[in-house]
Amino acid sequence: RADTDIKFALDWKFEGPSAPYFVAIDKGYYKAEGLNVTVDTGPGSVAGIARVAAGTYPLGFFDINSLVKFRDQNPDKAVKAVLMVYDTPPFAIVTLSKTGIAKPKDLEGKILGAPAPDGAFAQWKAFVKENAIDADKVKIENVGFPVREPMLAEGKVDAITGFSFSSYFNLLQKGVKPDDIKVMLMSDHGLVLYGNAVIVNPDFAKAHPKEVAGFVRATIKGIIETARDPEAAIKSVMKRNETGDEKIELARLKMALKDNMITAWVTKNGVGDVDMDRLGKSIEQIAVTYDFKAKPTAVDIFTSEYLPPAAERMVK
Amino acid sequence: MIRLDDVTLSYKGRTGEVTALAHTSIDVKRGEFAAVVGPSGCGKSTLMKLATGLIRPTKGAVSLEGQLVTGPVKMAGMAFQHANLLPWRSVLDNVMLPLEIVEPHRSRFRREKAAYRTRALDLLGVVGLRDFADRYPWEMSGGMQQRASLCRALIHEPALLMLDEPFAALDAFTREELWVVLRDLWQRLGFTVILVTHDLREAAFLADTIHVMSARPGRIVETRTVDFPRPRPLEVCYEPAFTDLVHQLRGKIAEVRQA
Amino acid sequence: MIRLDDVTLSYKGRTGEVTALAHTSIDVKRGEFAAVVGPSGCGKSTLMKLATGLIRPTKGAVSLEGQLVTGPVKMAGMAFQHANLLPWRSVLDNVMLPLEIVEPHRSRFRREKAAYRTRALDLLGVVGLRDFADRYPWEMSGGMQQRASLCRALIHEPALLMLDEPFAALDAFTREELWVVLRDLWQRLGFTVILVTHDLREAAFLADTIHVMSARPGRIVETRTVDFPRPRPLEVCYEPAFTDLVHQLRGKIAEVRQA
Amino acid sequence: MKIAAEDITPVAFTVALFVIWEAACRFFRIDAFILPPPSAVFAAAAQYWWPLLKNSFVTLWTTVAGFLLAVVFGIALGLLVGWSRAIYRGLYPVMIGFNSIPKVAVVPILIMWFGIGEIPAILTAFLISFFPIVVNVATGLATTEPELEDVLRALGASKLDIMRKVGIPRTSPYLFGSLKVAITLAFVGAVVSETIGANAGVGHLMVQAGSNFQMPLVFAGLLALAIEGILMYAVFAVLERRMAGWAFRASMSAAG
Amino acid sequence: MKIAAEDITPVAFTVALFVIWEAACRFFRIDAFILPPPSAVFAAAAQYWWPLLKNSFVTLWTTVAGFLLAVVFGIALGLLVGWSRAIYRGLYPVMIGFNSIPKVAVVPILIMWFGIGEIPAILTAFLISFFPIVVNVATGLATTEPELEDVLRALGASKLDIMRKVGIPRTSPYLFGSLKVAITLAFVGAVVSETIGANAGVGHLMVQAGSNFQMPLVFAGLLALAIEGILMYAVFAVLERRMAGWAFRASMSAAG
Ligand SMILES: Nc1ncnc2c1ncn2[C@@H]1O[C@H](COP(=O)(O)OP(=O)(O)OP(=O)(O)O)[C@@H](O)[C@H]1O
Ligand SMILES: Nc1ncnc2c1ncn2[C@@H]1O[C@H](COP(=O)(O)OP(=O)(O)OP(=O)(O)O)[C@@H](O)[C@H]1O
Ligand SMILES: [Mg+2]
Ligand SMILES: [Mg+2]
Repeated sequence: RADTDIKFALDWKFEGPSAPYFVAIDKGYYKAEGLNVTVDTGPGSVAGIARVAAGTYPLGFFDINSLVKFRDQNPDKAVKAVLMVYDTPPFAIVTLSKTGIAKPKDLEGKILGAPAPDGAFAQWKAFVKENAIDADKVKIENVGFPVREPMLAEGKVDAITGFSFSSYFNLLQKGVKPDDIKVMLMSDHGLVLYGNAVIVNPDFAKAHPKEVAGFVRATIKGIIETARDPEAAIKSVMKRNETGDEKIELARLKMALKDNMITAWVTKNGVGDVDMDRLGKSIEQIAVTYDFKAKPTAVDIFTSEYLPPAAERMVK
Repeated sequence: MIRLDDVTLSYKGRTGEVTALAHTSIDVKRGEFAAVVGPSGCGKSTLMKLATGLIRPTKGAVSLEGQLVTGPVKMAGMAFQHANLLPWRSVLDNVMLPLEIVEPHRSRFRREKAAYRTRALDLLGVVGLRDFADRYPWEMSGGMQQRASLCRALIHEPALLMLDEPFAALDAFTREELWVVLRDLWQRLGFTVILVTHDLREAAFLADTIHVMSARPGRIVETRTVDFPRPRPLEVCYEPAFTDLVHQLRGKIAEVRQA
Repeated sequence: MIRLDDVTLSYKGRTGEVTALAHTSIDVKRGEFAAVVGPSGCGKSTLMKLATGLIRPTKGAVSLEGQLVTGPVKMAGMAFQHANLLPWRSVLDNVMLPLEIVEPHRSRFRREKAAYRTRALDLLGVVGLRDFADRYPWEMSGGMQQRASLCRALIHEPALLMLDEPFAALDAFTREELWVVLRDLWQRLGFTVILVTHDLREAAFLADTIHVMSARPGRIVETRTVDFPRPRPLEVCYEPAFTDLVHQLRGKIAEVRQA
Repeated sequence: MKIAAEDITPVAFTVALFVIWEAACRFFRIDAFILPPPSAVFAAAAQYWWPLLKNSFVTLWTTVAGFLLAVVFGIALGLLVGWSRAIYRGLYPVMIGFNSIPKVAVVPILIMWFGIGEIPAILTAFLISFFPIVVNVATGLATTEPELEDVLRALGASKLDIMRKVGIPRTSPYLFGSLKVAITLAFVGAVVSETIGANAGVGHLMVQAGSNFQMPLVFAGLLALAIEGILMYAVFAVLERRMAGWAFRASMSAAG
Repeated sequence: MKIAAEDITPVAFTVALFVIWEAACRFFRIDAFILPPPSAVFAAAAQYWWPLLKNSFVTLWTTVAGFLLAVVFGIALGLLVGWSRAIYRGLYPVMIGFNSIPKVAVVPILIMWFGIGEIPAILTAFLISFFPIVVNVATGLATTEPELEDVLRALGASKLDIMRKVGIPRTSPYLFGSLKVAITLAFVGAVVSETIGANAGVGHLMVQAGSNFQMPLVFAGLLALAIEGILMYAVFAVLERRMAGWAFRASMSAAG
């Protein structure tokens, strides 16, 4: 029987954190499941959801919180997450030590640079609520992605919202010393949100449940393998990214592994699953920043039916 | 062949109408050589455009071979008052233009291009422009452009030839040379010609009938038949009867200009 | 006033050079009325453009009032062979164009616009176009455009008037009327005129000297002085001496055309 | 009768477009997050009319400001390029090169220098829209019939006079043609800049709506842009008829 | 001598541009993140010459494909619009409206339908670049002197013949003008589409480099685009001289 072709949509370009999929390809994990997987770059972890919903891609890697909103806007499109990859989201407030911002409350009276479509900024109101910040005292500048870090470095804004492993390294490249960069993960400050997950098109899932399960299983193997040997894993990425800097991508991958992928909860419960209670709570938290028409529930959003048993999902 | 029946033509214009022709009637028979003379701005060029269906009369009817003219007719060759050569075509290509459009040449054009080319070059040779065949219109003097335009009107040997002051920019000798060329061609092929001119000698030498128009709004005020025997040698111009005719026409125009 | 000294002019052209003038010399004195006649395409228009500095000679020198001409001269009024009216301007505005460009009118133009307007309208009246002042050039017949172009050449009363077949598209009567207008104007203002024409009677009636050009490449082959007394009435055209002169010129041109 | 028919077509075309769009959405069951049907778009427009209007005004003014800059600068540069062949040959490749670059790439630089907001939007609108103007003005000048120029040269007119009295009027129909292209580009420029860095404007609104998956609102924003574009076009159409009408005489001459 | 001067100017201008750019970067100490100096850009181009070249080819072919579509379609639509006033009046506002919309908004729809990669890039290049062609062709047709049309009409030519023998040649100088604008827009369109969804192409490369803050490489990508744009322009310049040279006779006539 011929392998099933699967086009997989990444959230963004081929960078360190996307190593698991390439490892799974290169090590033949997908092949073993009878899948012929190709990976395409994406337009960001929000906009790409529509591509999976529309069926352009059967599977993709996008932000679960955005998926909640998408489901709210399009209740008839039962796009679901089947594999949680970022147990905690990389949403962060990034600032420089010279600004003296040490805790969320310190943002009051400061300028926060945030691109309107930024995934991290989307959680700002929830962050404000959890940390009892007086939002009126924070001046928000809608800066574009390309200028976000430079403006922070130049002191035109005091802090920025962003993904920890993007903004941190962008600032490093900008010549800021590692010690000067303060990354304040929102998940360390009251945010219970999850991050990016593998989501699946409902029609595809119905027609090809085996393939979905196979993909999930192989991807989990890829994650575990990546976590075991990031140095080897990063080679799989760099093969596909001719212009990147391997050192940086490796550091980025390691940071994502530590902060987002292989958290304490994951080490305990295995890769890929979610705590449905926490997911339900996270939907409540989204409601702070977003007016639901008909709030989806946790089961609308995530299903663990395609996950292999926990034993296969443990990080060694 | 061509009849204008009580035709009135008003141009819309930008700042009000201009009535160029009012109640003009004219009748040109098949094979006839008709000349139209009249003061400047009286509507001669307008008459030509009406006859070929380029513009439609405001009132009255134009008919060609008994059929009402409602759009441009297909059998005409026209030399405009301004040469109107297409600036993106060489002189030769300009002359060959009708062959690309008019049947039966159109369908043969590709196959027999070389033959048509020779034909066009020969015609250009007749008017003394053979050396300029591959040049562009704006590389020629005013008179040369007018001659090329004449070639374009003749090349497809149309059944109806409309000539709007075709020799105005030429010196007397070139002009007389071309009179003779036109006379011979007409005698050989027997097409119908309407010639607009300011040169009364030209009209008298070439035409069977001369129509005199009044000042604007134009109207045919007199039609004279010219019955010098055919074929006419150039010498006819020096006969007393000829000079008489010219003088009479002159007088007539002088009269209509005053009115 | 104007001297062409052994001037040769070759146009580059697209497919090789065209020598329009070869070793032409001509001398027109201040206040003189010079006419240039010659076969079609011999370089008359080229000569006009050389004299006003619109084009520069390939060889030889052109001088105006003793000064070498290296660019367009400022004192000329020119009526082109094609009327060349600017299509975006009304007829009146076309006629007033020189007043917007040439000193001293230029600096006065804004202040005295009304006066200049009247002046232009009067001039248009003289050529019978007053009713068309507010229309666009393309709303006029060929002859009317030529008359408007003549007005544009005259309006600023230039010291040097260049007329390139200005009456070619006009009927005999309008033409003679304008001869008289030009004659009177010249007599009153005493400017220098160079007139290109194919009408030998026109040349003989108006000019002090007539230059006959050879076929291309053009060259002045004969210069005739016309010494009918001034002011000349139209009747001079019917005098035997006049007819003689015209016949001689005719003969001369016939001769150069053969060569 | 004929005029009536002509006046109806724009409306008819627009209505037809919406009807086809709606029908296609329903018939092919196109997902609303890909292409919302016009009914949903209008509903969103009605619901959010105030933010739409407010932001449209911001975009309109930045666009017009940038566009006017482009007109002045474009005409000037076009004249310069039409004036001298050396400048033409030198400047053209550089301009072509610059225009092959997506302006998205330039916006961050502008934002760094001028901060977010209206100035980068105006500048982007300007940068994106001046090139078509330059090209058409330069082409118009280069193709001006030398005979018409000779009329002025024979009067001893300066090069500047020739430009003013012949070059510019002769070029005006094409100038107006290019303005139609330029104004639409100016809108694009302003909006692109707003999506990257602005706190107001249709671009800002659309990005925000997009990140909440409110596609009907995004399309309402697009619709607002289209309407603004058409309004600006109407302004030029009037100007064009007044200033370059002479060139469109085919339709008005001859007998009726 | 004069020709030599003309031939030098493009080089001189380009060199001058780079020198000023480099000087400005050094003098004003412009952050390399905002605007890297040309020296850094060239270094990046040298280092990554192979990916640059490979991706440039992808962009070049999608651009050219989209552009050719735009030429065919734009000329056809321009002729249609120039043909009938009713169509003109009906279609123009719709087109203006469509063109005021940033194509960025349309790309996602194309990607949904055709997947990421070359097809959306080609279509975006097409959509963004056909409008200037339509406008100039339509303007050219509408301003064609009725006298020239009469030459054909007097021969009883069909409207199609008149288009072919008079309309199109008469319009060609402006068609070429619009092609220069259109090709640059086509590049922009292809790149914009690549930034949103593609695994190859200069747009893809630039986003990837941008997300790593390799600004010199981003600018090397821009430079590659500029060079491609200029190359395409050179092709048209040659075509233009051959096919529309008659209109530019001012420079070649008269005595020297
Ligand atoms: N397109 C037009 N729009 C408005 N009026 C026009 C148009 N064409 C011609 N006319 C007017 O119609 C009248 C007749 O013009 P026409 O060209 O027929 O004269 P004509 O007899 O050929 O004159 P000429 O001997 O000077 O060539 C003129 O008064 C002119 O002003
Ligand atoms: N722009 C040009 N390029 C090339 N050759 C030209 C150009 N203008 C004129 N010529 C050539 O120069 C010669 C003289 O032209 P010119 O216009 O001076 O003749 P002309 O005496 O005025 O003729 P006509 O009486 O027919 O007006 C002609 O043979 C013509 O072909
Ligand atoms: Mg006429
Ligand atoms: Mg001449």
